[in-house]
Amino acid sequence: MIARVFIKPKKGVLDPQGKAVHSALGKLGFNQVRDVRVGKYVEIRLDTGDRDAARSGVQKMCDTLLVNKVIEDFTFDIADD
Amino acid sequence: MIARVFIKPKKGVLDPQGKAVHSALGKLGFNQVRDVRVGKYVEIRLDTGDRDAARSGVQKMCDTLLVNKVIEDFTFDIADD
Amino acid sequence: MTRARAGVIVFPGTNCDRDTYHVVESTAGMEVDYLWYERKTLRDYQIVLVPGGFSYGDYLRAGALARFSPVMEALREYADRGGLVLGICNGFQVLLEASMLPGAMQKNKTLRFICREIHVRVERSDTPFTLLYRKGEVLSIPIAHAEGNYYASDETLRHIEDNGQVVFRYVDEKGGVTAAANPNGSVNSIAGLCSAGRNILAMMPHPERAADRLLGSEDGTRLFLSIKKALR
Amino acid sequence: MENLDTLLKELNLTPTEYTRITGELGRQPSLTELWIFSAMWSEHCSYKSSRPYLGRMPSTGKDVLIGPGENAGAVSIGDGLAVIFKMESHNHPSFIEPYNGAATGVGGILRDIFTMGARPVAILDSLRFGEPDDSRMRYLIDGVVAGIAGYGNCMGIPTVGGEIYFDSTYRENIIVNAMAVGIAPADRIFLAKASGAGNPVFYVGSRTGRDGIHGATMASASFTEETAVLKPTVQVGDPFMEKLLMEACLELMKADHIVAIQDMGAAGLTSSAVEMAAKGGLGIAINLDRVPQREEGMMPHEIMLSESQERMLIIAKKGHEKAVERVFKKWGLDVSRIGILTQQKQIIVRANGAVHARLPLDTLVDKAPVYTRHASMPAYRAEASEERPSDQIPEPADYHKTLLGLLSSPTIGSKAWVYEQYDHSVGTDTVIKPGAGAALVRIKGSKKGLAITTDGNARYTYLDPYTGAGIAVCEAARNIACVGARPIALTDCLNFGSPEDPEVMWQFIESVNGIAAASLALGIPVISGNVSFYNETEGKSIYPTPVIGMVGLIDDIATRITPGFKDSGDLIVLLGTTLDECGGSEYLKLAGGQIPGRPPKVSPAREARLIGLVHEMNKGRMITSATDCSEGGVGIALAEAAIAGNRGAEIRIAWQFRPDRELFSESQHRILVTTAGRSLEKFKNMAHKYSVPFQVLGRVQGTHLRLDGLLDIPLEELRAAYKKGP
Ligand SMILES: Nc1ncnc2c1ncn2[C@@H]1O[C@H](COP(=O)(O)OP(=O)(O)O)[C@@H](O)[C@H]1O
Ligand SMILES: [Mg+2]
Repeated sequence: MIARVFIKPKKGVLDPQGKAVHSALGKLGFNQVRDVRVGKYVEIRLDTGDRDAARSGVQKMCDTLLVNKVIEDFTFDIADD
Repeated sequence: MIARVFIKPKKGVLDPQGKAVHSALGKLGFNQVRDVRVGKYVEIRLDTGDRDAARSGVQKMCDTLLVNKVIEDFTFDIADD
Repeated sequence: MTRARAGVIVFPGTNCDRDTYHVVESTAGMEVDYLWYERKTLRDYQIVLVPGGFSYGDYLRAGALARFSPVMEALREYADRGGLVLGICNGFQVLLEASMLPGAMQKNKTLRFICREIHVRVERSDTPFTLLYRKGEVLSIPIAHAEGNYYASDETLRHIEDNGQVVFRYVDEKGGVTAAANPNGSVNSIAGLCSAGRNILAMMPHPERAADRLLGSEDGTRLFLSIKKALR
Repeated sequence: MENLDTLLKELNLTPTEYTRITGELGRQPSLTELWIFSAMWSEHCSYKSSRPYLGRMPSTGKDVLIGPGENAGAVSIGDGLAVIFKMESHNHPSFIEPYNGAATGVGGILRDIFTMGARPVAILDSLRFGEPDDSRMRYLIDGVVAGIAGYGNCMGIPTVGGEIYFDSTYRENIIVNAMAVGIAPADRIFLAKASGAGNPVFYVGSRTGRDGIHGATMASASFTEETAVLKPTVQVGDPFMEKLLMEACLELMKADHIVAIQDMGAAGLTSSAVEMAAKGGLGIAINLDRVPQREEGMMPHEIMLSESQERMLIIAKKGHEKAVERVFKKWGLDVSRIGILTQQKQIIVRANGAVHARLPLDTLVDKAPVYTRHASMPAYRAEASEERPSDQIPEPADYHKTLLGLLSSPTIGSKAWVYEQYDHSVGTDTVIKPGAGAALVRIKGSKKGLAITTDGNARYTYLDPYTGAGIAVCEAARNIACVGARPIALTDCLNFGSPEDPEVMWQFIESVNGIAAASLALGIPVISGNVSFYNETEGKSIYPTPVIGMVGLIDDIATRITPGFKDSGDLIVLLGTTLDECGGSEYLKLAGGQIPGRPPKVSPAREARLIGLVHEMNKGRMITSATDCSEGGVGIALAEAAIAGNRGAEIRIAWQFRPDRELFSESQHRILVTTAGRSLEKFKNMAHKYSVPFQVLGRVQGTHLRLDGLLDIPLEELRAAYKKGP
């Protein structure tokens, strides 16, 4: 199984990186961009065939380590290899 | 429209972050983890209703700015707001 | 009287351990030991310092991986019992990730590492770390970090301000809080924060780098002397 | 082999070299063997074009403990300590991937230092970019600076200085040189010389991947479309791993467990294994199955040639295996016994139960080809006139504007935007921080300090390589003297185009001669160095760019000198002679953009007298500040001293020639000093004794820089221009 975790700055938390990317995109002429948020992408390859176990495992990894909930939000999905 | 870009270190390219996270997860008792890659997640909100235009726009953003193709790979998807 | 005993925690990737050790020993005249991150007890120490550096390479988030080290368990207990803890730079980040202090660090607003002399104002002189400073005094101390942009939710912020937990604030030379004098974008220009019980202090500036006239500033010296005095 | 030609091309070996290999071996080499030859015989590893000349540089001295040939050079600094340093290039990797290229450049040079048992105490970086006005160049600049910061900061070693120049010659080939300086007990320096057949060979550090497999060959070829085809996997630095590796090595070295150690740099396991065994007159047998690997299915030649970072090869003492393993395990590092030293002078490489290479070491090392390349003086140099290029520049109508223009030019302006990204205060030893001519790093536990600088003006070297290279040595020595220290040794990094181009070869030889003459005259030995050829793109080479890294010693750090004006009323004195020398100057560039003519003249003998004078005056505590005159001449030196000291000055100059030429001439061997009025007579006598011309220019005073009707600029305006940044 492979889990893909998407982490981004929480709503309301300033995102200096997103702001910088947004302005750089503007300078390059991409002017339909309304907003950019930059976060982290974590890909986890798991040795298990049990999707539910995988799901609860990844949820726990996010809760304990991967995400700092003071400033970050996350979602994840799980797919077969 | 909202584009989600997933960027990760290319195959074969050393990923010190992924390595460190992998070993930390191991120490925390998550031992079904085979591999971890850590990359970037970019969420781009676009002022357009045209999915094809959005797609080619985001592709170009990745090519010119968001992704360092010497060491990174990427994929993206596009969804309605 | 036996000399007070200080411990300096060493995580893999810590790199200000030797600087901190040196200053605590030579300036505050304490006995100092390095405390390896796998250590499980801190009973023998009167003060524990969590020094700067890049614990675990600062990978994922600064301080995120260090917080799971065995010594952190011991540190939490130690602090709960009222033991003095000083976190500097990466130490601050570790203490935040360990939720021993509220809030979180983000990348500097410039998105760059910044190494520079800056000014901070002493907001409280009634902590064990700042006894020998005057409230309102402006200190010149270097910073050196990439993730020192302190964030806390409005609610938390109100709480720590009301509680008087802000110990240092970034200011200009004259002591004014201005946007230009805030090097990294921290909310309320917060540079240093203490716990509700005042026994934990965490700060981004490096007082150990400002404790010698040769290095340009001695403004950090009294922080170590304060600790010594508090322990007497 | 059917497509031998293609393979040889890929490996950057010539058909003649191949014939030589088969001749030496008396047979055809295996694939693995051919790869090993390609690495060991590459320009980068064998110095086949440069070796005949490098010996011209003086490398001995009474304090020199280790000269060129080891991982780095070492000089005794008393108190049982040695300073160990070297500089190295990482130009091509940084052009391909600026962040990681620069980062791994720092990682590599740091390994060279701690490999020898020294704890690194300082990093410097010498950078050359194209003009910072297009987005691609900005990307390279930002990436390189961030990469150096990313690595050095994480290691906790202060980056205390360096230089950065901008010139269109580097548009397609940037220069990234890094220097590292360390301190070790003089009697515990570790070498890469193996000894003791039967001793075990350990691999420690990161795992091996397919990173930078073509590294050494790539550094030995020009950039062409084909380089892209080579597509090596880019090396990514892991400074965290290196920090652990450094602490582990230094811990291991406290006891007597090892006989030799070498980092795996260019050409990875191949060169470290071959060089260590060859230096010891022994052989080595390694089993690749025992090499920790990050990727699956790696071929023997891939493992042998990989340039994965943060790895070391250690020859341990037999019986001490456990101790070695214990230390590396403590630091969480991979450690594996991969081989053994043998009596027979061969390298034997086994994998999967088969022997993939069995090569005599002398063929790989001593019998590597050496080329006496053809050299000829380039036309531009032969035709350069002695005519003063400044004759072509009209006198500025507005000196104010000209001075500010120079002060804010990217090459002269403040580099704070660079060095504030570097942790320059970690270690609590950086007594003079970046911003002065040289940095000063104290040695805890003594009164001593090390002054460190890098210098090299490639415009001068282009116009006249011999002169330009000599100037680099003199300027470095002057920068050291200006902080109150005495130069003790130097390292160099020689960045040039293709040695197969006779004009480049001429530039190279002339530069080496220039360095040799200057260092000999100044009595400063060359203890280490690095040659980087093939800095060209599509046949166009960069300006010849030799860079000098120099270390000086100050016995009592309390006697250091800093550049800023100190006390109001101090006299401002110019030591040395100003000639009408604007060739190759920043002023000329600002005025016209052309760089014809000749560079300023060089005289190491005059430099030696100047430095001697400053040293003696400082002993008598007569100097309150010192700033060397380099790019931008006296005009800029005055402005810099005023800005640094936050003090104005009142200047009156008895012009010898047109004021702009005199103010901005880049004549060498000049230092601007200040002194209290009462010292003047003594000062004059001493200058006379050293035959150094002496000219009182004015006084430290007020908050403006005032110059005799030509200039009246408030300090804030000077500072704003200086700090503007590119
Ligand atoms: N790339 C760099 N990295 C670190 N420090 C730098 C760099 N470039 C310049 N500096 C510092 O900025 C100051 C001015 O540099 P430079 O103009 O080259 O000085 P000088 O002309 O005296 O040699 C020096 O202290 C130098 O060490
Ligand atoms: Mg210079």
